[in-house]
Amino acid sequence: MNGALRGLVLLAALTLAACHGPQNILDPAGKQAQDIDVVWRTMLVVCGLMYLLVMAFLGSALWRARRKPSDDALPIQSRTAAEGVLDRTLTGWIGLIVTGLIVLVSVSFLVDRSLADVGPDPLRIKVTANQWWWDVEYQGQGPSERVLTANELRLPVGRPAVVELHANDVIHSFWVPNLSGKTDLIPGRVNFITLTPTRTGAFRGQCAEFCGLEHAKMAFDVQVTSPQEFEAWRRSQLARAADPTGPLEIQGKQIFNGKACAMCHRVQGTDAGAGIGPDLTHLKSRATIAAGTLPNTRGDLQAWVADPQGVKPGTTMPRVPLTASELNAVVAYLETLR
Amino acid sequence: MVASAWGGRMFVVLATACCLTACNRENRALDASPAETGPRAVTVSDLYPGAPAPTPSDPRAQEYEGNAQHIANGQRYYKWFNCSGCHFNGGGGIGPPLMDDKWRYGGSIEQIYASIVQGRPNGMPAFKDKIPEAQVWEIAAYVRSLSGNADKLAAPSRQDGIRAIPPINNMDRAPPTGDPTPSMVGPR
Amino acid sequence: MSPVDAAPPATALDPEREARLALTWATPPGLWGWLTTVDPKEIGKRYVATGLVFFVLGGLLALLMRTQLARPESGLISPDRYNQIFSMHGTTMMFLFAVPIMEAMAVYLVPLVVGARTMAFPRLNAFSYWVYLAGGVMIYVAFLLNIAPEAGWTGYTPLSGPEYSPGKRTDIWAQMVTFTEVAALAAAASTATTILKLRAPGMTLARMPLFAWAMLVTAFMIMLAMPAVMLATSFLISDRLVGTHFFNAPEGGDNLLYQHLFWFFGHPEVYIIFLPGLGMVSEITQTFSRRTTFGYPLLVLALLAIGFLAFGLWVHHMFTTGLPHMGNSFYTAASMTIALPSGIQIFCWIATMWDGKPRFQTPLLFVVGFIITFVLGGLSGVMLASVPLDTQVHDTYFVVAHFHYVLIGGAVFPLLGGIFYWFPKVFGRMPNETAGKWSFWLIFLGFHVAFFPMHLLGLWGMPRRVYTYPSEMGWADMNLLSTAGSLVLATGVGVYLLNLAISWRRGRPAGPNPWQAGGLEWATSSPPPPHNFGYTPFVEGRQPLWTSGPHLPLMDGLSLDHREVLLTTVSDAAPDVREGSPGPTLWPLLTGLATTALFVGSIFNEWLIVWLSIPVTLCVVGWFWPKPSHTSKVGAPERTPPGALA
Amino acid sequence: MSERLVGDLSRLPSAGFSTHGLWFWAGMAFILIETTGFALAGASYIYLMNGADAWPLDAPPPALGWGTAMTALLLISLAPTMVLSHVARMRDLKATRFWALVVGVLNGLALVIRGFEFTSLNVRWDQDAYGSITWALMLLHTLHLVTDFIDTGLLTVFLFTHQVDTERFSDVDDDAFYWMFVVAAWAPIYLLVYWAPRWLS
Repeated sequence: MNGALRGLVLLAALTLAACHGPQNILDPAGKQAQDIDVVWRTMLVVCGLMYLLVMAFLGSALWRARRKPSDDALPIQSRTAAEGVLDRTLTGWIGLIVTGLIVLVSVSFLVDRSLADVGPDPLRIKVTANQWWWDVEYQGQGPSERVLTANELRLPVGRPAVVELHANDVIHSFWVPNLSGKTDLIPGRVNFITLTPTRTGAFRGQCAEFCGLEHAKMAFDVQVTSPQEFEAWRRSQLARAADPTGPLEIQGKQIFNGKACAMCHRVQGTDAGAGIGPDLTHLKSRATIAAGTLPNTRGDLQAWVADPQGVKPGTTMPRVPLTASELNAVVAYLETLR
Repeated sequence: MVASAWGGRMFVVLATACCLTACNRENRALDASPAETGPRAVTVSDLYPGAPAPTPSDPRAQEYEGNAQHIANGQRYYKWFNCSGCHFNGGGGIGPPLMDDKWRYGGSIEQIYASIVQGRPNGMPAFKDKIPEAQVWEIAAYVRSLSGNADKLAAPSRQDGIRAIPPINNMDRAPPTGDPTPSMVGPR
Repeated sequence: MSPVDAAPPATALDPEREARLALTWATPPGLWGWLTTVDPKEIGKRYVATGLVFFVLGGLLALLMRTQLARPESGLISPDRYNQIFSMHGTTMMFLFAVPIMEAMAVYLVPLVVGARTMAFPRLNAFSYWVYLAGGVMIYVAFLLNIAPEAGWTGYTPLSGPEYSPGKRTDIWAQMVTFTEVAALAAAASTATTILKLRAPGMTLARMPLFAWAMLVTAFMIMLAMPAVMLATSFLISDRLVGTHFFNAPEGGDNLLYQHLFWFFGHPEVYIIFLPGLGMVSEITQTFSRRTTFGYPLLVLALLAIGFLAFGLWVHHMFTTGLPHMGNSFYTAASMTIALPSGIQIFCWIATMWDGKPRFQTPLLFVVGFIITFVLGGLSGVMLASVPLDTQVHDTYFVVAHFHYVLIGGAVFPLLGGIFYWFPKVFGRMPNETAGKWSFWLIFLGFHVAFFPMHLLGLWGMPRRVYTYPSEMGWADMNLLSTAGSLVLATGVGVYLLNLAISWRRGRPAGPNPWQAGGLEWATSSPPPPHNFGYTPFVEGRQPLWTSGPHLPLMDGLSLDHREVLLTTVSDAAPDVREGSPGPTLWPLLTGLATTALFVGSIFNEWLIVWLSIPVTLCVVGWFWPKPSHTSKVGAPERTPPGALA
Repeated sequence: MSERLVGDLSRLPSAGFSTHGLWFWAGMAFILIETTGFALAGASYIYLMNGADAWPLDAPPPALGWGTAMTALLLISLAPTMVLSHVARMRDLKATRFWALVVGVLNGLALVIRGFEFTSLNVRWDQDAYGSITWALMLLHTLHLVTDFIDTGLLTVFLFTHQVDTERFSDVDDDAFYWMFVVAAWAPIYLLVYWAPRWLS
């Protein structure tokens, strides 16, 4: 029992310390997550008190047992002297539970209402989940203002973003713990979630509904920046891919378009126009590749293209047979997609 | 005790039997990369329309043909690589139907593989280099299942989508007959 | 020796009479007897043993997972294998261990607890066991053949559907669920009827032991909840086998329909698992506190309230699916309401100890461990009931921690306590107390070290059902701690089972009532004779052996040479009718085999459902083929039987 | 020996009807399980219907003729069933044999009509979700028609071939009760399958 008590104290200490992390419920960086954090803290206090009361009662029962003479006389069957006290305590206990529940239900209900409130002028983003990556589309005014990216969300601080959630294959769940709770992406349904970041920084989201083989490696990055930086990023994303200039890069582009790569990927402004895998137009502007699995360095990119199945066994990207020099050229080309 | 020993032996025998039959059908080769040597056994010479199916069998055919996972992957690639653009969901359109028993270029998985890799006259493009071999084999396995020729226990039923074709695993088997009249080649 | 202990066992009265009864009710010797027995004690024993085997198998799978997760980016187990392992772990623990073993405890204990000779439908119990065994064997054979389920124990569509789960893996899972459903429903029907109709005279509803109450509510919950999952998996398997569109959105299907159906079963399932545990806790607390349970009527009401409320909460498993906010708030309130009956129960048990003279032997230790653990799990359950908070912690390790606190704390601890408590009754030998205490402390501490850190992991953002995690997430230390705890827990379970295994042969002889308990099951010898009780006990209070002192009133008149049970009225337990009870028969096994062939065959060819239903029908016909009637055997007076219309 | 014998049970009757016998409770348990099954299947139908833009999705509603004939037949069969239950409780062997035959024949007739019903549903199970759930409801009910047909048939055979005592009469009574359940379960299914697509399309 002491172990459990110590555990509770440990929990309280750890949660109050609110260790920072890119994917952490206890480190809210968005309005919604902060609201939910209020529920969490209320719960922790109310439930913690209740638990201590139960443990105190249990402790006193155990303590009384120590002082009693151990006699094996007839068991107690008639009404005992203490039963009046117990009856009254039970009534109080029921009252306490009911009060506690009313408090918790009310707090929960009020926060739930506030979560439903979107706020003015929201940014509109469409996220489509696939096995096992995230397709992201910023819906601007008309097709020319549309930004396509993958496995990364850029958000301006302070402005609500309404994310429209779709799924292409199985059920996934969209979750950025630092910003808000999670919402499922369900084939045949459209869900929405609102994110209102309150501080800049890099966060991480992850699929939270089991979705098959690589569920564990289906993450995405969230970059919360100032509105100016966000706008600059948005403009840069609208640009088409620049033509490569170096001979190696040009060769890489040819291989990319001539081999299997272009069957699935899109690089805007080139012949590669398929939408089955992530849009690669500005691949190098992202922090990670393979849905948050590897950092976006040249070495990791090379490793990923050379053998995706080695990094994410079962992923839908096949191992494309490339010679060492072809691989080198393709990666050089990908490095130009900024 | 005797009975349980007998039961144990029986169990082993049964399990082995199940294993042998289920092995290929249920195997999940996540890292699908067979020896990438090109369409070895399939030569251009015997790929005139209406050829019977004398093509020597490719060892890889066995691996793909009756395997549930490979057929399912093939179904996915069929959608992704827009095979439906010409063949529709198997019923045929610009390209020939894939659900009937007519196979102009042979209906064995090796021949279907060759058709995809090498392309065919009158519009079927060659996907050599465009689609890695393992994926071509998977598509071929799926295409073969469309005419009810795959192992019923490995074939999928419906897809998650608009119903275009009856459940594949409930289809009647349409054994490939080839098309005896070469003049029929081309869009109908 | 206390006066209670001196109560003469109702069996040791007349050796010759006892021998005649034992002959009438005996299971034939040898393999034939083993296959044909309908004695609930025989079936209950092997049912519990099989359940424990699956518990160990599920536990070994859990250890595999913990080994994989002990360090980040571990390459020990491939994702495909890992997914099968966790699906098998959940499926095993929920469908092959938790529900069946609780039913199994009921099969053994309920007739003894209510003072009956056997169960209401003994052949149905035998059938239930065979079907359950077949389902469990099937899925483990599939696991060895690499055809194990891969979509979790919940099998959500479309991941489990025809397109995303190719091959037979999910078919086998779905059909295994059907196996365990049939087994559970058969056992539940028998249990409920036994409790309602076979109680000893005088055991009115108000005098019924809390264990019987818990099993009665559980049996009804099984009958109301299990059809939902049967429907869900039937829809799923027909989508997979004959191309129906129940869960195909573009053709009018709906993936949430699966979730609704699944959780309409799945939530009550949790209570189905832990209500029997509550019954065991009540019995143990009472016996070892040397005091009648405080607040008996409240405990009964709480059981009924939980059973009722359990059917109104399923949506709280679906708070993140985007259902309307107002509806969700209703389920928040409903889910939290269940804290009230649970809180009252906890109070009553502690009050019983507080006001009694508790003896801290192993079973009561497990009850104390249960209270410490289960209350924590209950409180994290209250947290999960809140929609906003649930959207954060849903499908994270916080939830994993929560339901292990509830299920291990709320069901496995009482079960281990209960098995220890009734072990001397079943085998006539005492389990070793020192080893029992060791096993308790290892299990208790190992459990908390294994599962408490998971709360934190969840809050730190670790989703459940991941086969690995990146090292930079900072989850490694807690995962390692958790793995260490799981090893201690496993050691504890090992000590516990070893203790039982050794005590089974070498334990100190127990005598009829080693704990000086008050229930009817302690009024007969240990182990009980085939006919349970020589005379029909007559009940005068809630704890017959305590209330009636050394002289338990008895009734005579049931046939000695034919299997005969006494039916009493539902609420007052007044003697009503003597009815025949079937003897050993092969039909339950044959019907079980035919049913197995039907279920397994249907996975491979839908027409086998039609063809293989013929042997099933033949077996059922054989089962019910009229035997020489009971009336003609006992030559009872053919008066107007009760219930006949004039 | 300190035994306290407080009663003698040997004078109790050896069989009872309805709630006094065990098999009645087995039947009740089965009915409880099946009612839940029917209710949830019906709820699934309504759930899918509410989620659809049009109902039926893409098919004409089932032809009314055979389904209505089925309803009529089942309703008519209630009368002999009640008579059967009554004469069984009276332990009137001759009348029980006769009415059991009548009920059995009506049950068999229902199976024949059910065959025609399947041909007039106007939709296949693998066409869309409407077809799937319609077939599911129909199959679920057919399963009960078949089980009761086997049950009634066997009991009728026993009535003619075996010695008939109170236990057997009680079985007949329970079987009659079960048939009433099968009829009652048909009413909502008939409304859902045949009329929901008409009223709500």
